[in-house]
Amino acid sequence: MKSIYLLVVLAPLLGAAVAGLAGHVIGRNNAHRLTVGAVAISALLSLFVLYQHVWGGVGPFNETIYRWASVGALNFEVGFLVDRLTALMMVVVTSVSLAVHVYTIGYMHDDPGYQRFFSYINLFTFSMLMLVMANNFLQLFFGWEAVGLVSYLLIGFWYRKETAIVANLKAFLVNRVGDFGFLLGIAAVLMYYKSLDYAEVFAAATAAPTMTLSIFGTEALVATVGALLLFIGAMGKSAQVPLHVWLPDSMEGPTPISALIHAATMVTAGIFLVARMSPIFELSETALSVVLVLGAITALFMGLVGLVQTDIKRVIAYSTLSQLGYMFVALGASAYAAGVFHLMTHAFFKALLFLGAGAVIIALHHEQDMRKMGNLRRYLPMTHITMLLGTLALVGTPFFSGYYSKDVIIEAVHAADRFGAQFAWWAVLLGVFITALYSFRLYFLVFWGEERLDPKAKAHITHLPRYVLPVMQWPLVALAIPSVVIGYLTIEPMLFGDFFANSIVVNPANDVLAKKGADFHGPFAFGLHAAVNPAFWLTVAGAATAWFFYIYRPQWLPAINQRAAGLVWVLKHQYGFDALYRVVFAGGGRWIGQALWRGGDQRVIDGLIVNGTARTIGRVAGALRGVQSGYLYHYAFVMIVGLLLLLTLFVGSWRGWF
Amino acid sequence: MLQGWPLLSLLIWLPIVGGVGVLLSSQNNPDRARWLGLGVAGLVFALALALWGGFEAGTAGMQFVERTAWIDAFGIDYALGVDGIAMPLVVLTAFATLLVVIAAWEVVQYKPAQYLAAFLIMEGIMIGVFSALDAILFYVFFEAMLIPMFLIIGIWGGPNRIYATLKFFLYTFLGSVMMLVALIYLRTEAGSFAIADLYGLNLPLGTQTLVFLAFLAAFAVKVPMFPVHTWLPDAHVEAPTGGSVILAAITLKIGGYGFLRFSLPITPEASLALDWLLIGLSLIAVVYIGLVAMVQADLKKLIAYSSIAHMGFVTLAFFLIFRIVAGGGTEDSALLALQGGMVQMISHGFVSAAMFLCVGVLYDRMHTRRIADYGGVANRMPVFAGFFVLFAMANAGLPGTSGFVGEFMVILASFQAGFWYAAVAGLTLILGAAYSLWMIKRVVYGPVNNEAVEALSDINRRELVLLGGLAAVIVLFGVYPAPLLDVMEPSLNALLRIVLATP
Amino acid sequence: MIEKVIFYVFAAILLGAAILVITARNPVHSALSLVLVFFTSAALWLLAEAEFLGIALVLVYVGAVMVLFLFVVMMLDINTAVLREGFARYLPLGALVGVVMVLQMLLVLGSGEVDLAGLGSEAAAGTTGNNVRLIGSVLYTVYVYPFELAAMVLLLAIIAAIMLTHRRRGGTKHQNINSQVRTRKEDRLRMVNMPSERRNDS
Amino acid sequence: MLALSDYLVLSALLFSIGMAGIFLNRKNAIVLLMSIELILLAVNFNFIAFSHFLGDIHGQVFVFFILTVAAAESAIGLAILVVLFRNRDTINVGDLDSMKG
Repeated sequence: MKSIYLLVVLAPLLGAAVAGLAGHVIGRNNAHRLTVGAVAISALLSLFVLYQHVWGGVGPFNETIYRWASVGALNFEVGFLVDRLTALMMVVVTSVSLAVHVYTIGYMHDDPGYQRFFSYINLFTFSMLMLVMANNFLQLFFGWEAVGLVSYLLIGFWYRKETAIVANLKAFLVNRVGDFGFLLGIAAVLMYYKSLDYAEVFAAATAAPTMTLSIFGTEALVATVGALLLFIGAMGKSAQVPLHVWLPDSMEGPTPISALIHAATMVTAGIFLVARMSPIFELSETALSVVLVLGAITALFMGLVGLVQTDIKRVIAYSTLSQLGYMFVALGASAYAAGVFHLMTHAFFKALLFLGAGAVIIALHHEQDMRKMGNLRRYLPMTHITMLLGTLALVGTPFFSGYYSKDVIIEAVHAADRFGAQFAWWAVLLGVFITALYSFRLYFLVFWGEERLDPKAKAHITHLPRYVLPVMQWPLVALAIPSVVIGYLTIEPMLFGDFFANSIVVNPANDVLAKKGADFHGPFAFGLHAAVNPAFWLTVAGAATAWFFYIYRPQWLPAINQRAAGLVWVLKHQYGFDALYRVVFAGGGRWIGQALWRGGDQRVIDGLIVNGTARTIGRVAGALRGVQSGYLYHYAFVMIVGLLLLLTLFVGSWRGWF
Repeated sequence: MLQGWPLLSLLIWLPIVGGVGVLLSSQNNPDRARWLGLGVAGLVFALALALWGGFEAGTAGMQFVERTAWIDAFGIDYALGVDGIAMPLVVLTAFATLLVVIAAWEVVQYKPAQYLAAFLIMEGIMIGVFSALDAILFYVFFEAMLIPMFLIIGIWGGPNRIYATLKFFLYTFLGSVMMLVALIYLRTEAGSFAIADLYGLNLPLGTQTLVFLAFLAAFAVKVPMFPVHTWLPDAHVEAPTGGSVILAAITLKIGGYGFLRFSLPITPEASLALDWLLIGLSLIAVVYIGLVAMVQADLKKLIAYSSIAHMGFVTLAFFLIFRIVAGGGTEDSALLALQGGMVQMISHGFVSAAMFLCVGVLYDRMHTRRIADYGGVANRMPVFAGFFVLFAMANAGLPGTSGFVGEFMVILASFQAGFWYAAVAGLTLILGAAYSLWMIKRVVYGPVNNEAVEALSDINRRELVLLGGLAAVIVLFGVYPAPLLDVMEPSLNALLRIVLATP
Repeated sequence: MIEKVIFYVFAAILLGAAILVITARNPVHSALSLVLVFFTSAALWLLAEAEFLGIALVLVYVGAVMVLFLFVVMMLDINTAVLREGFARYLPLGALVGVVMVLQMLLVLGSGEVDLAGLGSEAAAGTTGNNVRLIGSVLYTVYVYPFELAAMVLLLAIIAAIMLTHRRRGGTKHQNINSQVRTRKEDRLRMVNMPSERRNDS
Repeated sequence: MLALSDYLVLSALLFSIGMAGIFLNRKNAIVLLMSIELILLAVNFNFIAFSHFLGDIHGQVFVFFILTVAAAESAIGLAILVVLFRNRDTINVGDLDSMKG
């Protein structure tokens, strides 16, 4: 099995290296054939691995590949830990990546940086796989930052666009703030659990659950401090509330990477981290409460912002933020399996929505503003159907995968009795209404209603280059299928079976899913159960409101906007986070830097001390020059006075005065 | 197997004689000077690799030891030897000088023979500094090193090079004179100038503090540590590309090496007593200089300040070991700190050399170092942009590059000493990324800023070899640093025994 | 008793001449009064039975130094008017220094540590008798090196004085042996190859 | 009879006259040299007086040396004066300040 794992990881790396370094040599077609082939190999092997792990009875694989470095007894390795959780993540990552690779052939068709783009998304797949398959904190951190690097390169792919290079700098720095906490978490783990290897760390953690450390003057659980620090890293990478500002801006990058990185895979790294670190998180109530509350806040408030966005990609970006909030709520409620399950389903339908949006954008010749769209179902039938399916899955219509994963989370939170669970339940419940509202708002604005197309866009959409669309349509279909059925098929084994038995540890006290499992009678029954489930009715209400305002009575919209101007303004400015960070941190940092440089280095150290001494020496020397007057009698006089002083000194000491 | 050879003397005197040879033989024939210079630098690098090859990783003691009487009257002898700490730095010196000789091929038109000779002689002297086992021999090389650098900056430097080079010389010289006083005092205590005899003197704390402060004066200026760092940006701005590379890659390391070789083992109690001062200054260096680096408008000044911040990490690592052991950390984590410091020094040698070469490439084409004059370089120089982004990332400490290894280890170890040490040190992750990538955004990315950028041509084969070689080394050490660490471990362990044994 | 009278007479003359030296308007007068000072002090020295030194003083100083002084004064036509002003400006300061000096001396002498009286008024035994032999016996035994040194000092003074003031008269031809020795063949000889003329009758 | 104190008082007065000489006419170099001669003479007086009253001949030997040195000194002083006069054609100390710092 080890060679398979190595091949899964190294194929994309090789593809990236060849496409990146020898891109121009092998030409565009070879480049995309090579890279797509590489990811295809990884995807197939991942499926094989998943098959082996679930049905083939293969146990978890935990071996080191090579010794990175060793210091005394501490050794840092690069190794793989492949169990069911990893296998699932491998399949999700590689399959979405494959869909995006195929889709990019069409999307980036006439882009000069074609090979470079393929090499980057291959490199991304490699980094994500390294992150997911890591068996120790060092390699996890390597994958963590490598993914951040590739997202930086991809957001800034069109580096001529000023907004893109601002966005990618912001993305990298905010991720780095998260990594700052993450690294401190790793340092804490190393110090108190004496190792970086997962197995040893988890063993040490469970062996000493009540170990405490003194920090900020108070005694705190090691597990809590470690978990919270690691969670800061997760917040940075998965864009939770305080560190979420970079995700909406990352829409500056090409749409495929928005789908791949900023919807399906990279942003889910945080959830994967918390799920993987479940043994540590389970030990500290406070950490789980923090995760729960922050997730709920993100889910609710970011969804709201999605209501007022006019750029199609930003709406979906805020929807991603909100769904990520859902996943963290699940994790916070100790329903790790539900979180990962939602991660999987979300990866498919969110990627589908993004790729659909990309198709619309390409069709309208790079038009992203929804106000200039409408009634596109006539021109893009295939995209329309697939995006409809994606929207239905997202809002949680029964029997679609979204319904299964989201509703389980809502009920899990409802059953959890942790601090903040009640608040989270309300937030998540309201979130369902808002999700339905903005999803269908997007759907109606883009595909229904009267046409608001520019003449140029209209001309472009009517006679599209025939080869572009098919290569983009197929991935949409490929993603639509799992968006619909995967929930139905896999809810039974994954949530209530023993799928995650060996990889996620939940202590029985707060195993919410076990309670839920009691009254779960198969996916079909759960689907029917929707009728009595409040979430379903909220979804219907949200859809109805959207239909009412955007199809039935669009003319009332300006009045509503006018009356709720205050709320709309707040939402439009994302509660002021962006401005706050820009002014306080960026501006403040620069201002302090300037002050320290001007004041500190130039005026104090250089001016006062270095050149200062030079000047004073010059002045003193100038003064002393006066003594050499050139007149003989002055010198004579000084000599005599000197003689006199010596004489008095001598006589004085002789007479005992001194 | 090479133990028999006087390899170290060869490594010292071959470049010096070679330098003089270049000086004499080809003053009016630049090509001959360049090829001869390249030959000597290449040969020395080969010998350095032989040194690495023949170096047994297992033992902590000095290897390739040579000892002959020099000035009998005062008991000073010409003693050379390298251990795990010094050997990598010697190889780094040889490698950096080879880079500089290649980098100066077409670029230096004004008196190339003297230029190359100065660097070769400086190379010999620097290798001498690292391999000297006798305190006075160390001091002689320590001072002699200033002269070639003084000339390099003074002659081939930028507009107000005189101010910069004078400041550099006086600053360093003032510091090192105090060291001479301390060395002579130690001679009276230990009876001989050999460094090994100076260890384990356990002088009373009072005198130890004085000796420590004297060494601190010399090495703090060299590192440079926070309050005495202002000479470095000026020196870098005015130095030619080659000068900057050597200044950043090697001269700063001598400060760190000095702390390891002299301050810690000879005055352990004083180091313990004053470690709060050193840690404070290092943390200030990391944060204060990080912020200052962010607002620089001159490319070289920005990289110079980033070097100070990185070296702040090194001194932090070296002086945290007492608090790590006191803070409940094991001996291994103290070793982790020392290893982190050493790796940070060596990796900074590669990364800052690469960054300065990149700035040199830009400067040779655009003759300006102001960031505002650049913008959208990637459009015209894609290959160069790739390298520059890689080196900026290494400068910000991206895993997979050598920049990360040192920082990672130091932060892990400093957590053992206390949460706040690691927290403040960790800020470098954010600040490092901030100033490196903001500079990249303004220089490399964005639309083509002006017609000068429009006219840029991508890097030629020679520059490709340079940057490619450095990129390979940086990635290699980032992905697989084990060989470097294993070589240094025994010597650092022995040093730890000496330093921690006393309190 | 008679000695005291002689001593006071000579002392008075001595002090008067000394004052005249520094206050004389004309440098020649001050030079001559200095000669008088030397004569009176020689007399006093004889009184203190230091005959050799008294005579030496007269010979050395009056004979040589004062002649030199007069020679210099005569030769250089110094306008003494300029030299006089600024006389009074420094007087108070000078007086102050003088007073402090005298105070010091009185302090030392008056302190009783040095019992001047005890030193006695009698001529001690050691210096009576043939003064020259006494000086000679000590001079050439104990003080041989200083004596040689003194000779050296004098030689040096002579050479220095000559070197400083000696001027070579312009316009005279003289050999510079040094450069003559160092000339080389090339300086003097130049080989020129000229084509040999053809005899016009061939 | 003559007492040592008489000699000492005399030499003290002579010495202070010499000092005053230096002080008072600062401009005239020649008088300066003469004042120095006076001071040296006063010193010799002391030597002679002590040698005579203490019965120790060494004092007088010293006077002998002082004489030689004084002669040499005044010779060179005058030579300098002559050279000075020849170049600057003045010996007024006030004009000679070219060595000003």
